[in-house]
Amino acid sequence: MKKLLPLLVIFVIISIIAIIFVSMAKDTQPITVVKNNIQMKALPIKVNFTNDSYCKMLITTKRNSLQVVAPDGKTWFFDDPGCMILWLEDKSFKEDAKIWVYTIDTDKWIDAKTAWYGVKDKTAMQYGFGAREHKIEDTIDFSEMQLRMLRGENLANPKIRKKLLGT
Amino acid sequence: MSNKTMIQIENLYRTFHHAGNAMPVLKDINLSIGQGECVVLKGVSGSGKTTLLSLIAGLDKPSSGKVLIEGEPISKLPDLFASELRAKKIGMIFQHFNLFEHLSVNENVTIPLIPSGLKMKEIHEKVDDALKVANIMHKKEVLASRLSGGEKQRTAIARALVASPNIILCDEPTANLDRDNSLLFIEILGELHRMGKTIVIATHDPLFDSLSFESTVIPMVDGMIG
Amino acid sequence: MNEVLLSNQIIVFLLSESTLFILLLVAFVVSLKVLVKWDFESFMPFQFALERQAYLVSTIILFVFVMKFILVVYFIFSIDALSLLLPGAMCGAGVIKANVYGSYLLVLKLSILFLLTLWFYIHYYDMRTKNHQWFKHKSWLFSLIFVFIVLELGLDFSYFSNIDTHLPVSCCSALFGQLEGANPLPFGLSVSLLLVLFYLLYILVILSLKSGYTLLYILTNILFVYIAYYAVVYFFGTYVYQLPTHKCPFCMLQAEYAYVGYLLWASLFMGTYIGLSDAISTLWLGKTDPKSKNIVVWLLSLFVLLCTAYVAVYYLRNGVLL
Amino acid sequence: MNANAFWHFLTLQLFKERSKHLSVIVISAMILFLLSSVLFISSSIRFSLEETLKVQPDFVVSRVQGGISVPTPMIWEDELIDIYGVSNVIQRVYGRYFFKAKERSFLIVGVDFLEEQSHENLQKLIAKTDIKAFLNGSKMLVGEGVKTYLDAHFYKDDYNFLTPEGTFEKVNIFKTLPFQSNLIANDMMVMPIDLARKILGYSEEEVSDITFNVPNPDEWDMMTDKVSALHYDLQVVNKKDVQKSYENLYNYKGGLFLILFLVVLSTFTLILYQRYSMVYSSERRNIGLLRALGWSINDVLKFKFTETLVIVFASYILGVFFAYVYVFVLGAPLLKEVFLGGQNLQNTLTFVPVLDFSVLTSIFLIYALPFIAAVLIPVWRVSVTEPKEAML
Repeated sequence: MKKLLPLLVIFVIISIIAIIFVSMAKDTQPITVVKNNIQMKALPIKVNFTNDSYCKMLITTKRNSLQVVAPDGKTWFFDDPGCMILWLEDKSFKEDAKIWVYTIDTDKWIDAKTAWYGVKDKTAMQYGFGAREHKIEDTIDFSEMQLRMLRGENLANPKIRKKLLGT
Repeated sequence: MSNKTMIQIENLYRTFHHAGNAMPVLKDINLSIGQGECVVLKGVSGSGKTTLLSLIAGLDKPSSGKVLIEGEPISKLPDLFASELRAKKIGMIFQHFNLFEHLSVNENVTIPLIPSGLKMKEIHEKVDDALKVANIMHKKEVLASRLSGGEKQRTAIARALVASPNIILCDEPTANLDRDNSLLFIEILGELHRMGKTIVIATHDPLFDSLSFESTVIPMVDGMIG
Repeated sequence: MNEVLLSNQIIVFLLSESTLFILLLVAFVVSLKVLVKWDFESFMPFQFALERQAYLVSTIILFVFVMKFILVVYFIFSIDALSLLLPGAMCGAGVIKANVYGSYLLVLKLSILFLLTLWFYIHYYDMRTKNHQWFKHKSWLFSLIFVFIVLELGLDFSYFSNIDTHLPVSCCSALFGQLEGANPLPFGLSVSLLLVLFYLLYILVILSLKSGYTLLYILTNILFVYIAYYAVVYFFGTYVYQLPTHKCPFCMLQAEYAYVGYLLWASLFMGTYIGLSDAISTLWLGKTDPKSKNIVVWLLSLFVLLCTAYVAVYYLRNGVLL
Repeated sequence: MNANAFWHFLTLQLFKERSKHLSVIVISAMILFLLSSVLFISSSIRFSLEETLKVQPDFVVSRVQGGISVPTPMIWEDELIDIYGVSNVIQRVYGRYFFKAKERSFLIVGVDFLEEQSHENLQKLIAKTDIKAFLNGSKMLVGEGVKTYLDAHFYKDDYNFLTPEGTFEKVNIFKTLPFQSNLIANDMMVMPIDLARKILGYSEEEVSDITFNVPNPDEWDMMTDKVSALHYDLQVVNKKDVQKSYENLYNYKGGLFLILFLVVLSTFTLILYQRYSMVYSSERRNIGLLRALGWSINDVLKFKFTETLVIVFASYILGVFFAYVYVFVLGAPLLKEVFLGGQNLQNTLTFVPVLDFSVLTSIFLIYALPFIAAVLIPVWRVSVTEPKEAML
């Protein structure tokens, strides 16, 4: 028994190290943040493999998803303009960030600050602001959308929802 | 009788500091006491014999020099060891008996054994043995405050003996006793001497000048051994 | 005034922490003086006075040591009770995450308990040397503990005064539920591999303890606590709650689960504290205590057994696993 | 250390020195008594409120305009019934009726006796009442306090209510329900819903509020959201909100008291510190003797701390025990008035005995910890007495 003990210890250690290494090699965590996007471009987004940084949900569709690029090239992803506004509010680079949004009318990445937002669209987190490249009836601009989001005047508020949708 | 050294004192000084004045009480004491010896430190009050006794017992700390009990230096011993040494190796008999007046004889004798971790049964046996040797068994349950001077002294002896120490230290043991009780005390002392205990007595009582058993008288004058 | 600060338990808790802090402050000042002027070889009356003052320091620390253990339990209990006041919180988990200080505070409290255990070990050995050989070791350790305690007191007050009772917090299922699509386990482990690792580490802890590979033991035990935390939250806990989606280290502290969480976490942490303290004394002072090792084996085995028992009982009763 | 001999010696010492400790125990027990009484009362009230809350409906819906409740239209009830997951939708009519004399008021509760109630106690009350006889003519059930008051004002069998229109409405007393039955509050008058409408001035289509239950607690948040979206002036309150506000209210009362109590406590610790410094300095000779007989500093510390703990526990048990008797057996005379304030009607409130673990621990911590902290330094000071003192 005395002689076996060191062997046993070594065996257990090797098994433990093996498990840890094998697991680490396989480890594939979803994307939450991408670094070094110095040009502040819109990055290709991996659907179902990227987390919204605010509500932690997986981004399941490209449409209406967003990217926030900080001046240092760090990029975060969101599945709803509402989430992005709430997340951005207390960030120091709030004013300097480049924000990309994937439109639901023209299907492409555009600057979120130039987009027009519907107020009763179906969006991932039910805030109701769907991003469009072109202005149509009943759409609002970015700053109005931001204000309404921060004030809580969106479809998540039952009284507002009743007014806009009637339910 | 073996001549193993029980108490060894080397270059011992003790100075009291009082209001900025240094008062030397013991000066350069060197002394060696073997096992089974009986030593009488004799001197007038203020000669330093009580201070010497408390240094041997580890009750006081020297200003310099060494006290060794069975070869172990005790002067800089941390408290845990010093108190263990006091508990196991040294029995003290005080001038004023120093009993807990509201406790019975039995309880007074038990006190040194409380920290020992012995079982209750062992404690009872040891206490009874000590009471028998000190000849106070018949007053076992009596409160200390109800005892006569001689009985108090015998209780104190039992307490000093209860942990079966090899060294017995007595500080003016007969100062508060009448002649008959003093003689009785010396008788018990003779008994302890026969048991092989090392005994040191600090006294100025002439009764100790000529004991019936072998003893060494060491005169002390002004903090020095004469 | 913040409603949280008016809760009876929080007032009592903060008062107790402050009282202990005042005592420790006294101990710290005395300790510094003793540490600077300490010269055990000296025969000066001053040195003897210092030796007496060292007893004051150790008395205070021992008292604090006992009270801190009670207070950590009380802290967790109060946190759990606060969950009634916070919208969204179901148990202590939500309350702890109510602001940024919570988790740090909890970790800090657990670390202080460990350091105090270690101090106790060194003190024990130091008292039993004839020259107070490790007096400086324990004094420096106490200075470190004191820094932690100052930090703790600050965090105590910042934490409780910054809980906003109007801001909804997350309940445990949101906190410990997975970041959607992500693997919350360390090293990218799957739950089954996590369990294998859990039991292997347990075996290694016992083996290294028995065979005296002290350094290996320290590393293994730390890793074991780390893995055990995840194993309890993501696997064993679900059997305590009998609900595969309920993943929380706090809910099991509640009455519905017979307060089993206290027993579970206490056995894990006490075992680790004692084991690590003994191991560090072995490496640092060359002193070891076989009795401590036995206690560690008992406590950690109790922990593993308790975890396993929940799964086993569930399986025997229902014939299936969750 | 031998436990038996140690405890024997400790008890002897404590008994011998009882006069030194007695005053401390008495003062501590008194302080603890005060503290425990207040905390017992507040935890008992809290417990009763929670119990009351348990039998109440899960949701209350009412119309709120300008922050003031106004009569709620009865059609809302039908809208609520249509929502999936909602059960026991009940309309309620209630309000305070003020008497001229002495400015007292009673709570009038209108009940639809033919419907199943969402309030459990009302449901029990209906089960116990002979409905046929009750609904035959204008009749009401009243609480004991109401009955006493009416008797004193010469209304033996009935009372003439003055409606907002200025007409008198004569209502017979059908039955008096004692407070102990727990089914009806002391100042309550229960009557058929239409009668209550007339007296309180509601129109046919109006109610005070509408209650309903949602059996699945996981749906509560969603339901609040959904119901709230029905009308712009609709306010919905659920049990959890009410519970939270109770919690805050009692934390507030208890917390304020505790903070005041801290002043007493800090004075007390200062007194303790001084007293024990004095007490222990008189023991120096004895401690020195123990040390000379071979007790280590640790042994003495242990002895003195155990002594302190005995005193702490003795006064804790005494204080808590007397507080328990005072609050739960005697009903806390005097303190009750302070806590509940002047009430509208003499309410025969009894405190339900609750021995809450957290309250007991809190009392112990807030008392024992400062106590031990205060005597710690005096204890240390006497414990390190030099054994030399025994020689003096």
